[in-house]
Amino acid sequence: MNEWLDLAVALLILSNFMLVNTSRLMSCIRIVAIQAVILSVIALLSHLHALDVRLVVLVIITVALKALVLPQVLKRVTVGTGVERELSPFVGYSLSLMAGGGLLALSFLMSHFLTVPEPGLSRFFLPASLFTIFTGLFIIIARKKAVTQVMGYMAMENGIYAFGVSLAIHEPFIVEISVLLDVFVAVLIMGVAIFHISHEFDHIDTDQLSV
Amino acid sequence: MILFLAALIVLLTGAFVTACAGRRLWANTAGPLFSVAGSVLTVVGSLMTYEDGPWEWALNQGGSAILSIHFSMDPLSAFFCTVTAVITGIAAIYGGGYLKEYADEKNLGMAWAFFLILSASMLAVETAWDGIFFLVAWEIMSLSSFFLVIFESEKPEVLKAGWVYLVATHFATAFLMVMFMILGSAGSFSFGSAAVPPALKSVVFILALVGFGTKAGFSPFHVWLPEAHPAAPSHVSAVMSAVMVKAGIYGILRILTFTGEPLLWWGWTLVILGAVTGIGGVLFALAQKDLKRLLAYSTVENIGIIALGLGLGIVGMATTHPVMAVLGVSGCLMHVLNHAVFKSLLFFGAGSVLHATGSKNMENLGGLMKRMEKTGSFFMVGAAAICALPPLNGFIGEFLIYLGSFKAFTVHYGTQGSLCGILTISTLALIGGLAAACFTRAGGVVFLGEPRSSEAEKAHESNAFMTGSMAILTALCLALGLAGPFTIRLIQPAVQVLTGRSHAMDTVIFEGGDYLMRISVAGLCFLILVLALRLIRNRFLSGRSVEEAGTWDCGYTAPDARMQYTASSFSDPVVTMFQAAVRSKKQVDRPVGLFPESGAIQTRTDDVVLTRLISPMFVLAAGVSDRLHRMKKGYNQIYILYIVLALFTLLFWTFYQEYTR
Amino acid sequence: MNHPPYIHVAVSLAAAPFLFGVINKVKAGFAGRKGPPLFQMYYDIVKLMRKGAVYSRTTTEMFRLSPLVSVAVGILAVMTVPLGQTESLISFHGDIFLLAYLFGMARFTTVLAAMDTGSAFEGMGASREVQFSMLAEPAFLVGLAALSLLTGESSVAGILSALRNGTGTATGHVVIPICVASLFIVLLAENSRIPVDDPNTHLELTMIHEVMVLDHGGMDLGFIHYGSALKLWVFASIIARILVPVKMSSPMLDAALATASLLAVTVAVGVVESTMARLRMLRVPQLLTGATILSLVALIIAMR
Amino acid sequence: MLLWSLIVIPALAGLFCLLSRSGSLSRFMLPLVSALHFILVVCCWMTYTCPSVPPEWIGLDDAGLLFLSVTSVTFLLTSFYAFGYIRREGRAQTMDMEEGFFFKNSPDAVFVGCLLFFLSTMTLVTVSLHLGLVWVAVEATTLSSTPLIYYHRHHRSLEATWKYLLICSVGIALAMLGNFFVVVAGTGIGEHGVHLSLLSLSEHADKLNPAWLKAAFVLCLVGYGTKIGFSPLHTWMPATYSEAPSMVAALLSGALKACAFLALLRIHQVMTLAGLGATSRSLFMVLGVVSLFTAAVFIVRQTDFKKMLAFSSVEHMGILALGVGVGGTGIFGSMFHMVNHSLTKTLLFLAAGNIVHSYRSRTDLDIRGLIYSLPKTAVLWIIGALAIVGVPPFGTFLSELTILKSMVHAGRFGLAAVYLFLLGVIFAAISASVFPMVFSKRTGDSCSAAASAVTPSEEPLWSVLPLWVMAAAVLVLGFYMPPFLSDIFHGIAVSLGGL
Repeated sequence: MNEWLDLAVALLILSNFMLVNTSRLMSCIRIVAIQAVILSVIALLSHLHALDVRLVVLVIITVALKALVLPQVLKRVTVGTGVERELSPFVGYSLSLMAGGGLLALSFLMSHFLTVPEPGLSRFFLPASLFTIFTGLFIIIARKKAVTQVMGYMAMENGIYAFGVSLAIHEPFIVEISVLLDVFVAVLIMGVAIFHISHEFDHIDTDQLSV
Repeated sequence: MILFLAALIVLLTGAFVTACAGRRLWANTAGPLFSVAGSVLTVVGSLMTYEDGPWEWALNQGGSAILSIHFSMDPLSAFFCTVTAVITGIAAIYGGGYLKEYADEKNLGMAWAFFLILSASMLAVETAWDGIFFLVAWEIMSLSSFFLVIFESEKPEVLKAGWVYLVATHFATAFLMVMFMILGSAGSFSFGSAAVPPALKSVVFILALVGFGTKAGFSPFHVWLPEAHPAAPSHVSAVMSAVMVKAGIYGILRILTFTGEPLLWWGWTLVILGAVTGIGGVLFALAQKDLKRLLAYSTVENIGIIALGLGLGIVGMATTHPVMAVLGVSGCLMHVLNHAVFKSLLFFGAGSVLHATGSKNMENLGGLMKRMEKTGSFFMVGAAAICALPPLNGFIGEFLIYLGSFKAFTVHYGTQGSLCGILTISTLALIGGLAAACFTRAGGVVFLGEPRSSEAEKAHESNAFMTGSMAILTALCLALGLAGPFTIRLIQPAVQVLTGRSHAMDTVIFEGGDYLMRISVAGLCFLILVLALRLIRNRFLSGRSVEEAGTWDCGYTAPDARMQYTASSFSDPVVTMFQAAVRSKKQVDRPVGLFPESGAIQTRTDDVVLTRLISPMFVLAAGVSDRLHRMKKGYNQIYILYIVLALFTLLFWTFYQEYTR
Repeated sequence: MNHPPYIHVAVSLAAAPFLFGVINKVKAGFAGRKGPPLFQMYYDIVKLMRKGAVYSRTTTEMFRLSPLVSVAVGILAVMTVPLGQTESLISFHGDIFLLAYLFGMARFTTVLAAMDTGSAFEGMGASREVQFSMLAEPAFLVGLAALSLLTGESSVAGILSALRNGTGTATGHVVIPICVASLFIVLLAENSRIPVDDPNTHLELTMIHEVMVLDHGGMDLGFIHYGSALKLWVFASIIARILVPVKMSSPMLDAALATASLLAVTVAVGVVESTMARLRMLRVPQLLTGATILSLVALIIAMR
Repeated sequence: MLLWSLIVIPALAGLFCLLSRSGSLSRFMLPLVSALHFILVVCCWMTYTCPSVPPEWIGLDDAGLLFLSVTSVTFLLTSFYAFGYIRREGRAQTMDMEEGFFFKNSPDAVFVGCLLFFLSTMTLVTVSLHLGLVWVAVEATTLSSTPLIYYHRHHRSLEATWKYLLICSVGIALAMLGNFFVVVAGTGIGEHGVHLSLLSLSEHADKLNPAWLKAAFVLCLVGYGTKIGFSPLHTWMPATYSEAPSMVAALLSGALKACAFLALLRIHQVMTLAGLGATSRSLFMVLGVVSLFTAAVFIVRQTDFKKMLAFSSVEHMGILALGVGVGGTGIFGSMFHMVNHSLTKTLLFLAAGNIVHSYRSRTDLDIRGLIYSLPKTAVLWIIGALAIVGVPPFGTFLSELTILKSMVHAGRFGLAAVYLFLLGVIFAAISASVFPMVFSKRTGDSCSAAASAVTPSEEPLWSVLPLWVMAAAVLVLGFYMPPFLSDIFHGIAVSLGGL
């Protein structure tokens, strides 16, 4: 079982590198959606010994939202704004890859300080989820388009969600609901905002939004 | 006690009433009335404290409140309250006349409200018996005076001056805050339980020196004084210069009662500070062209003299030389009183001149004695008093300080006292000479000779309120000068608060009273002699020809007002001597060619501390700040990067601490 | 047996103008002239007292006040300084300051009176006067402080009688000469003598005191002359008493010695005036500062 | 029951407004609901006893009650102002003051609805005793306030909205992660680990894993700190505050920041109970000093006075953090300061609203002679400015002094010196900008032609009365602290291990 888990974690890490390396917005959306699926798999695999209905339902909802609904919303936004690529990001793609490597190292370093009390987990899980969070933050920082930033935000939420659903699942359900709800609402509102921005500015480069 | 509290209530009620009155005309009558009523009550109340002994009164002590309104009046407070009340009362009368012409354009009700609040807060500062209450009263005092300073706020320079004042006083208060927090280490801020940890004794002293010294105007913290005092309306300048800066002196004295036995170097610090302040103040006064600015610098000078006296007293205390201690502190307090009287007189005079001619620039004035005889005469008396000339009051305080320094030359108290005495004597003598130069210049250029401008020519005497209040002060100058033996007994209890009561002290006070009595006799003799000589001359001249003619002036046929010595040329030799310190700027347009059209020379003396030290610092800070402003580009990406960096830094810091522990 | 102090005061008041005669005689002697009579000043004053008055239209009461103040100050000053073995009329600890500041008062009114005329010359004189007196005052006070430290007294009479009784003679032989030198310079400056000022010239650009009283005439000028005479008398008698503190066996001898020493000081003034040139105006501050330094040195030596 | 109605009533009213789409009806809803909310809060005070065993999810403790009251009072006073404001500005086409284009405002119903939701979510923050719920509530405040910022529909305000949304979302996500870390820290304790309720956390505080808990605290500090506006996390504030309508800025600054601070205090409380108080306090101090420094730097020569107010908020949040960080009486001072700051800053923003309305400018150089044109606002503006820089006789002085006292008594003289110095710089900068605004006379060259063309309008009662109430409150707090307040400050200080 552990091999599968490790594999899923490795896939998660790889998906992050792909996210960092992709300029096409559609691909980004797809990667974020795939990440959500991988996360759900990890969550299920790590709690396989004590699977309960609540977790399963949660995972199903997650997949539905994160992998289907939200990407659809973002796709529509992207199409509506008419932007396909992130052409001149703040940090170039090869440099982004290197930075991704650095972030991965940082994640491992950090997880060195924190011992995971959950026994069933892959030992790579903590760094992987931290790495996902960092990648999300990195994308927000390194990209210019508002849509890309929203995707970065989603990747970050993915990481947090991964962490939560695997390590904090024994909390009453409010936590999961909140994750889903808030991600949902936040992304929705951001989407609406992006529509307005594109309407006002004819482009969605946020670096033009300077005071 | 009742009277004092009643006075505060009267003043605050007055503030409320006049604030409500706003622009209505009667505000300008109500203000002075309330102020005078408050002053009378305070004076009577304070003098009764001398009789009945100290009292204490607290409104909400020990409750849940942070601020406990807690008054106490001992002789030291009573002394300062008396001075404050007398001067504010007289200033209010003057102000009633002075503000009349502003009635159309200004909200006089608010001006009076702030004046009354200022009076009340000064009294509160001088009687506060709780650290936090003291600070609150202190800041209200600063704030209300700030609003008075910016009375003519439509002038940019007035607003600037007000700002300099506000900032200076705020930074000073920061020191006081820390000081009172240390005093309150025991838990309660009540002065009754104020205890200074021995290790922090000197820290407290330094904090007090900076904090209170800024208000008092010790160099180099005096920078606000020559800005704010000229900007304010003259009755306010008088109150600020004459009594508000003394609140700083009061503060230092009060703190000294908590710190226990003072250390020798405190005294030295005060003496040296006093010397620097005194000489610096008078030098800059000498170089000014603006009459009120001159007076403001002269306040700095007199604060220097007060500090000299106090420093002498502390050296006396620290070397257990009771005579020196008592004389030094008495001189300090005596000069506090005297300076309050003559400085307000001088500011009133300057105010009347401003009122009559619209100018404070001495180079535009002259010949006012003929046009404003009363103001001129009163100003001359004030000028003589501030030069410490007998038989006027200025002499008394300086005499006590001189005497203290001479008494320091007693061999068995060691060389420290003697050195201190030498420094004090030389400084005081130099200050005396410079002050004489400064005030003959002020009086002579402004009031004597021929008018230097058409405004000065058209000047007119001020109204009765203004001249009346000046007359009262002039009379006080003379009375205090002759009543030395009486006043030294009056301040004796206040001195005892600091020096403690001892046999030596009684002797000193007794002897001092005796000397002062002789001075009074000599002063009376002097007056009688002058009067007698005058009678003789009149008698002789009565039968002879008394003619009027032009000034002879070595036979000049057509003397002109422009040929007179100007203020700048009068002070030029002295200023040039001290150029290294004063840094007066001269701008000379020399006449060129064979038949030159015209030439000009202008001098200008800015405050050295302000222009050389503080302004550059502010410019530097603004530059750094501007550069940092540019860091803010407005990219969301960068902002989020800040967040991430902050996160990592804090995480790293937290765990690094863990690691190293 | 002492005679009462008011006799001394009366003598001083009467004899003061005589000193000017002495100085002028000495100067004339040096120049090989006969010189004015010893009592010339008396004649001058009497003559002036008989005249009417002319006042400038520019002037005010201030102008009229200043001569009176000079005389009043002179009289009071005479009262504080003893002659011979007598007590002075006004004597208490710290009367030195009263003395110094009374002269200050006189100077104050004189300067203001000069400015009252609105004349450029008199303004210039006033300006110089305040500058030099500012420098002379520390020299005077510190010099007296040195003596006070030496004797442990702080009144003029007290210091002088202590010197006479031989108190503090340990360093006296060093301190007293230095003090006298310093005070002598102060005397020259305060009484507008050469090398600080020249009482005789009427070249406006070089004068100090004389130029300030240019516009005074008649009785006022008489008062001013008399006031200056009293001032010179006071300074000279202080220096004389410091120089010759010897106590003789009889009061008569004592008075004679005092008078002799007083005359000696006066003659010294005359000698200085005859043998020195007036200093350049820019040099005067140096001289006066030098006097202050002398006083300080005396004070520091007296501390040991 | 009372608490639920506090949350539900505004929410329902907000929903009603959104559905009704009626501008006038919504307008009247606003003061009505806020007054009702205030009355209910007063009822809470009446019935309040500090719970010995706090409820799991929703309940009131000392801190909650205090912050709830602050929120309610601020909102009540602002709502009266907003009532007049909306009626005046409404749907009219307005010319932009900087670039001169025309724009419209949000529909009244939407605006009021969001305001009421905002109230409801803030109430939820204050009454939650569960870290997860607190988090949800804080996130909800972000979401409900976003449309408020976008009231003026033009590109700059949109930009500010986007900035607010993005930065706060990132922050809040970090706070979420922090919450998960707390859960992980409690894993393995008892049967099911520790729940996120304060009750459960405080029961097992000593067994929590310190490393995870510390990391959790840092995450929450950064997360909620973004919302509170600690520097360098404050970056959304200047733009947002200057573009949002003044009353929204007032609410964000006066109420929302306090709420977010409460969220942080909850976790600090857990840290204290877990014996890690020293760590969290030192972190508070670091952020406090940095915030003060940043504020000082950016307030100096700030020409936009609404941005100046924004940075002043950064400063005051720094002061709060310092107070909590130093501990002891500092916590007492911090709470006191929070109350003072909320009142004062709301006052200032509302006064700034009046000024902006009359002068159509936010640049202080354009605004001269307020005392002649808007005398009432001018006086309030001065009072507010004096109070915000901590001058007696206002409450801020006493609270800042209390914090100073705690520093001195803790022997942190260096910190005290830095604190006083930076406060002094800020004082100098704010006074340099405020007094010329009020007192200078207009001269032709110092202000743009557009600004001098505007004739200042009269000041209706609604635009000054709420401000007078706040001014009076701050003034009274400078002289007298009601015992109930000091008791509650004391209670909070005790619960945070201060006294």
